[in-house]
Amino acid sequence: MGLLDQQFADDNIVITKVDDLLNWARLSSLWQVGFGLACCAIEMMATSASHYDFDRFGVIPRASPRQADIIIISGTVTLKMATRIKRLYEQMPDPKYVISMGSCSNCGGPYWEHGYHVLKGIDRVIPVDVYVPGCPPRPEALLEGLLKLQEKIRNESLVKKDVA
Amino acid sequence: MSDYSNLKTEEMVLNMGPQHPSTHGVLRLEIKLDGELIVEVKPHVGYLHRCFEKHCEAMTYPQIVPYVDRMDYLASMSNELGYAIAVERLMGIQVPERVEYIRVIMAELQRIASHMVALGTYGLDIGAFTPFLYLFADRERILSIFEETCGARLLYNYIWVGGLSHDLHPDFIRKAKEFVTYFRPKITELNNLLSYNKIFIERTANVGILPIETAINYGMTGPNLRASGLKWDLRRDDPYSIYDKFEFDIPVGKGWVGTLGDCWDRYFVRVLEMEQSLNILDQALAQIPDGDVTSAIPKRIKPAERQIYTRVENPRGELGYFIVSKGGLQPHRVKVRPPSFISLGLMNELCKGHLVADVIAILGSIDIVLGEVDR
Amino acid sequence: MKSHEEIYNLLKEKFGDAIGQSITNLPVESFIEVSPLKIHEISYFLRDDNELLFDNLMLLSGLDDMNDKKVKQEDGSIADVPGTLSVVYHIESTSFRHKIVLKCSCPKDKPEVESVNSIWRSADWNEREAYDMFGIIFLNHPDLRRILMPYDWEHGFPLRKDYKNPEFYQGMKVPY
Amino acid sequence: MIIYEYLSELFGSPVLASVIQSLFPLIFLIPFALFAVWLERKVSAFMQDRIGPNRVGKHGWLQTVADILKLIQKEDITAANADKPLFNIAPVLVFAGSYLAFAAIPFSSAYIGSSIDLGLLFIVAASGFVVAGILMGGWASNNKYSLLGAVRSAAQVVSYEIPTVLVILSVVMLTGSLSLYELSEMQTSSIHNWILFGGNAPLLQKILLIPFMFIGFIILYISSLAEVNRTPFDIPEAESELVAGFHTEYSGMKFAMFFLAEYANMFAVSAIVSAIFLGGYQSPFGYLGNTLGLTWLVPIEQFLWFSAKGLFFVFVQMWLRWTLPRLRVDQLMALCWKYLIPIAFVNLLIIGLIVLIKI
Repeated sequence: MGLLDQQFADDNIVITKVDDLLNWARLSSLWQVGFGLACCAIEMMATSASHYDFDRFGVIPRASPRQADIIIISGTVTLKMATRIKRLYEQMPDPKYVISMGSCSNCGGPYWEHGYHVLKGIDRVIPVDVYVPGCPPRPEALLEGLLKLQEKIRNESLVKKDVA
Repeated sequence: MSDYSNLKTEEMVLNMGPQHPSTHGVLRLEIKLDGELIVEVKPHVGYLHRCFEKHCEAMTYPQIVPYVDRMDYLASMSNELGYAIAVERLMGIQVPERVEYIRVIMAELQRIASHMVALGTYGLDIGAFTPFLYLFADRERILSIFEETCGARLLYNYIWVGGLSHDLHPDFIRKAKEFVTYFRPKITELNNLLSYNKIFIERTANVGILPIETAINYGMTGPNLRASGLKWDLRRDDPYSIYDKFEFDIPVGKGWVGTLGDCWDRYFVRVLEMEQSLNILDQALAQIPDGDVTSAIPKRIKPAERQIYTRVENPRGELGYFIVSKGGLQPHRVKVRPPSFISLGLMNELCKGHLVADVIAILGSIDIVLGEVDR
Repeated sequence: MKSHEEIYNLLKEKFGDAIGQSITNLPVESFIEVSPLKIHEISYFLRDDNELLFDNLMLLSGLDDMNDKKVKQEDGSIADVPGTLSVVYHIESTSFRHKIVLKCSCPKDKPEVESVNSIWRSADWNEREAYDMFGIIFLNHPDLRRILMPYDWEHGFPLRKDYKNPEFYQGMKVPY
Repeated sequence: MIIYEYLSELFGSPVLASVIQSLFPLIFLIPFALFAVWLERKVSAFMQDRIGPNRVGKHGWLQTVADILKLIQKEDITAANADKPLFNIAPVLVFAGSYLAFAAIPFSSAYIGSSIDLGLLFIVAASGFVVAGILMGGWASNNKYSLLGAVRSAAQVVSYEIPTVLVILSVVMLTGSLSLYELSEMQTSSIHNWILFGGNAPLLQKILLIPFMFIGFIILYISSLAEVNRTPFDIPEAESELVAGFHTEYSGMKFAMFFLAEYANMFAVSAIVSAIFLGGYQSPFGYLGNTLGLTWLVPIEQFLWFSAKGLFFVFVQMWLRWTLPRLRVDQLMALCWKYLIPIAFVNLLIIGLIVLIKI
C-alpha cells in the first residue's frame, strides 16, 4: 500500500475527495509487468492485442517490475518459478496488485494431483487480489477480473479502519 | 599502434530471464559477455515443468488428451493429432475418412495460427510492434472458427483417439473458406510491412547461421531444419493421416538475403509455409466427405504390451510420442520429443560471437514454446 | 534402406556380445538390446558406417522398467531385487530413411550408461533429462546436471515408479 | 524578447524577470508532455487497429494525468546496492538537460528564453547534459541492463552529435549566424525563404542549394531521432533486449522524470529541426494579425505555428516508432560513422563552395 494509506484516523470531506482522486488515478493506470508464464500468457497477449485492447483501461505492459502496478500470474507456477515470482513481486513498488489468472495459478489446475513440481496456487507465495477462473480464461474473463480489481481499488481509503 | 591484446578485461555474466520481455516465456539465459560480444550462452529451463509425463502414467489414454493440449499451447490441435495417431497405431485403429480430413484442416489452421504468433513475436523481438498486433488480430479469426466448433479458444480437447469429440459446426466450412481467401493477401501485406523491411533484413540476415550438418546433428527439425536447406517434412517423408493426398510444396531456405540458414531464412520459411498450409486447406475444404466422426472411438483403450514411437510435423518441428504400454488402462510411459526442447539446445552454438541483441534475434527465430520445452 | 534384421545382423557381426536380443515379437515396434557400456562405440559405428549413416537421433528416453522383484530366499526372508532402468534410442538416417530402435538397460542400483553426446549433440539435453527424471548416470557427459527440476532438488528422481513426493520444498507446501 | 522587456519593466529588475521568464517553457512543457504521451498511445492505437485509452475522460485524454498522479503515489525504490546520490541526481539531470535546451529555442518573435548569439551551439552542448544524466543513472542503478543501456546511449548520442554539428555548420555558413532567433528572423515572410529552400540567397544559388539542403535536413532529422533514443535508434532502452534500458531500476516519480524528459526532448529536437530548416516560428503564408492590423496577434500566431511544426515532427517520430524495427548497436554506429558523417562532410563542402561562389 502507498505511503499515506490508512494513515488518517478520522474521515472527513477533504480526505474522501482526495481518496477518490487517488483511487481514480490508481485504478485508471494499472501498468502490468510484461510477464507471461504458460498457456494463459497467450490469452493475456491476446487481451492486450488489437481485438480486446487492454490499453483501453490504461493497462500497458512494462518490462521492468519497478514501473509496474499489477502482476498478472498467467499460468502454472512451478516450484522452481515460485521463488522468482516472489522476488519479482517484491521488486514492484507499492501500491501493487496481483491478479491470479487461470486455474493453475489459482489452485494448481489440472496439475493439482500428480504435479510434483507444481505449486498449487500462487497464493501460497504472494497475496492475490483477484482470481480469474478458467483454463485458460477467455480475454473477456481477464477483463472482468481487471474490472473487479478496479472496483476493489475504488474502495480503498486513506482512513484507518477500525478493526473492532 | 599500441597493443591492446594484453589489456586485462573482465567477462560479464548477464542473466536474461525468467522474467524478460523477449524470452518467450519463462526461459532463463545465462549469457557470458565480453563487452557486448557473446562468449557463451547457457539456457536454463524447467521453470514451467508441469510433470506431463508423470500425469500420463496416472491417467487413462483418453484422459491424457487435455494434458497434451497444454504442452505446446500454441499448437494444441497438432499435439492432439500426434497423440491420437500414436495411440491409434498402438491399437491398430482405422479412422473414418471425414475424421482424417477434419484433422488435417484443423492441424493446418493451427499451423497458420501458430506461425502467426511466431512471426509476430519475432517482429516484436526485433522492435517492430505493429506487425505483431496485425497478426494477432488475424489470429483471432482462426480462433473464432475453432471456438465455434470446439468451444474453446486455445486448448480444444477436440481430436480424440479414434475420432473427434463431435462433428464440425455447420458454418465451419464456409468460414474456413472465407478465412483462406481473406488471409492470402495478408501474407503480402506482412511481407511489405516486415519481411522486406531494410532494417529487419539488416538485423536478421547473416545472423545465427545454422549449417545443415550441425542442424541434423543437433536434431533440428521443422522450419528450422528446412531453412538450412534440407527438404525434410514429415508430412512428405514419413506420411501420416492423409497428407499424401494433397499437393503442396515444401519451402526450403535459399539464403535469399544472406547466408543459407540464417535468421531471415528461418523467418521466411515460416511465411512460405503459411502459404502452403493455405493450399492444403483449399484442397481439403473442397474434398471433405460426409460421414460419422465418432464411430471409431473405442469404448475402452487398453493396448497390449507393446511400444511405439510416432511423429508428426508440428509447426515447430518433429513432435514425437514414445508410448510404452504394459497392457493396462494407463500407459506405462509416455515420452514426448518436443521440437522446441531440442532446438533450444542449439542456442549456445548459434549465439557464439554475436552481440547481445542477436541473442534475441536468434532465440526468436528458432521459435520455442516453453510449455513444450519443459512439459 | 535397410531393414531391422539386416541392421541387427550387421551389428551382431561387428560387436558380438555387446548386442543382446532383437525383440521383434512386439507387433508395432521392434528394438535391439545393447550393452549400456558399449553404446558409444555402437552409435559411432551406426552414424559413420557408409551403409547405415544414422545421422539423426530422434529421441532418447529414459524408462523405468518396473521389474523390481521380491525373491524369497532360502531362509524364508524376502529380499528386494532392484529392477532395471533403460534408455531407449530412436535413430534414423536422413539420407537412407531407415530407422532403428536401441535399448540398453542398467540395474537401478548402478544406473550407468555411456553418453552418446559426442556423436549426436541432440543427446545432450535428452541425457540430462533422463538423469533428472530417472537418475541414470551418463558416463562422459560433459555437463550432467538436473535440467527440469531445480538444481537443489534433493528428493529423488520423479519419474521412477517408486518416487515419493516431499511435503515441503524451500518452505512451500508441495502436495495439494 | 518583448515579453522579457515587459517583465523587466514590470518588476524593475532584470534578474527577477529572467527567473519568471525561465518558468515559461515549463508551463508549455508539462501540458505538452502529458499531451504527447496521450498522443503517442492514441497514435499507436490507431496504427494498430486498436482504440487506445478511452476510459478516463473523452477519448481517454485524462490518461496521462492519471498516470502521473499514480506515479506520484508509488513507492520510491532505491536498490540496496545502488549509488544513492548519483541515483537520485540522474533523473533531475536528465530533465534539466532537456529543459536547458528550451532556453535557446525561440517560441515566437516575442519570446525566447535567452537570445544568446551561440544558441545553436548551446543546444548541442546542453544535450550533452542528458547523456551525463543517463550515464549516471545507468551506472548508479547497479544493474547490468541499465549499465549496458547507458553505455549504448552515451556512445550513440556522442556519435550522432557529429553529423548534427556538421549539418548545423553548413547552415551557419549560409546564414552567418548561430543564433536561433536570427535564423528564424531570416526566414521570414514566405515559404521560399526557408533555409530548406536555400534561405534568402540569390535565386541561382538557391536552386543549386536546394538538393543539398534537403540532404542536410534528412541527416539532421535522422540524427535527431538518434539523439532522443527513438525507434529505429531506441537501443538504449530497447525493450526486447535490455528490459527498460537505463531506467530499469527507477520507479515512481523518478521514472516519471525520465518519461517527461523523453517527451520534452522529442519536442526540443523537433523544434530545432523546424527552427533551422523550416522557418521556426515563421508562418509560411503571412499573418492574420498583419492583415487585420492587430499586431499583438502576430506573436501568438507565431507560437501556434511553431508548436504545429514541432508537433508535426513529434508525430513523425511516433509514426516511425510504430512502423520500424530497431537497429542493432553496431549497425547504428556503422550508419553514423560510415554513412551520415561522410555524407554530411561532403554536403558541408559543397554548400561551402556554393556559398563561396556567390553567383
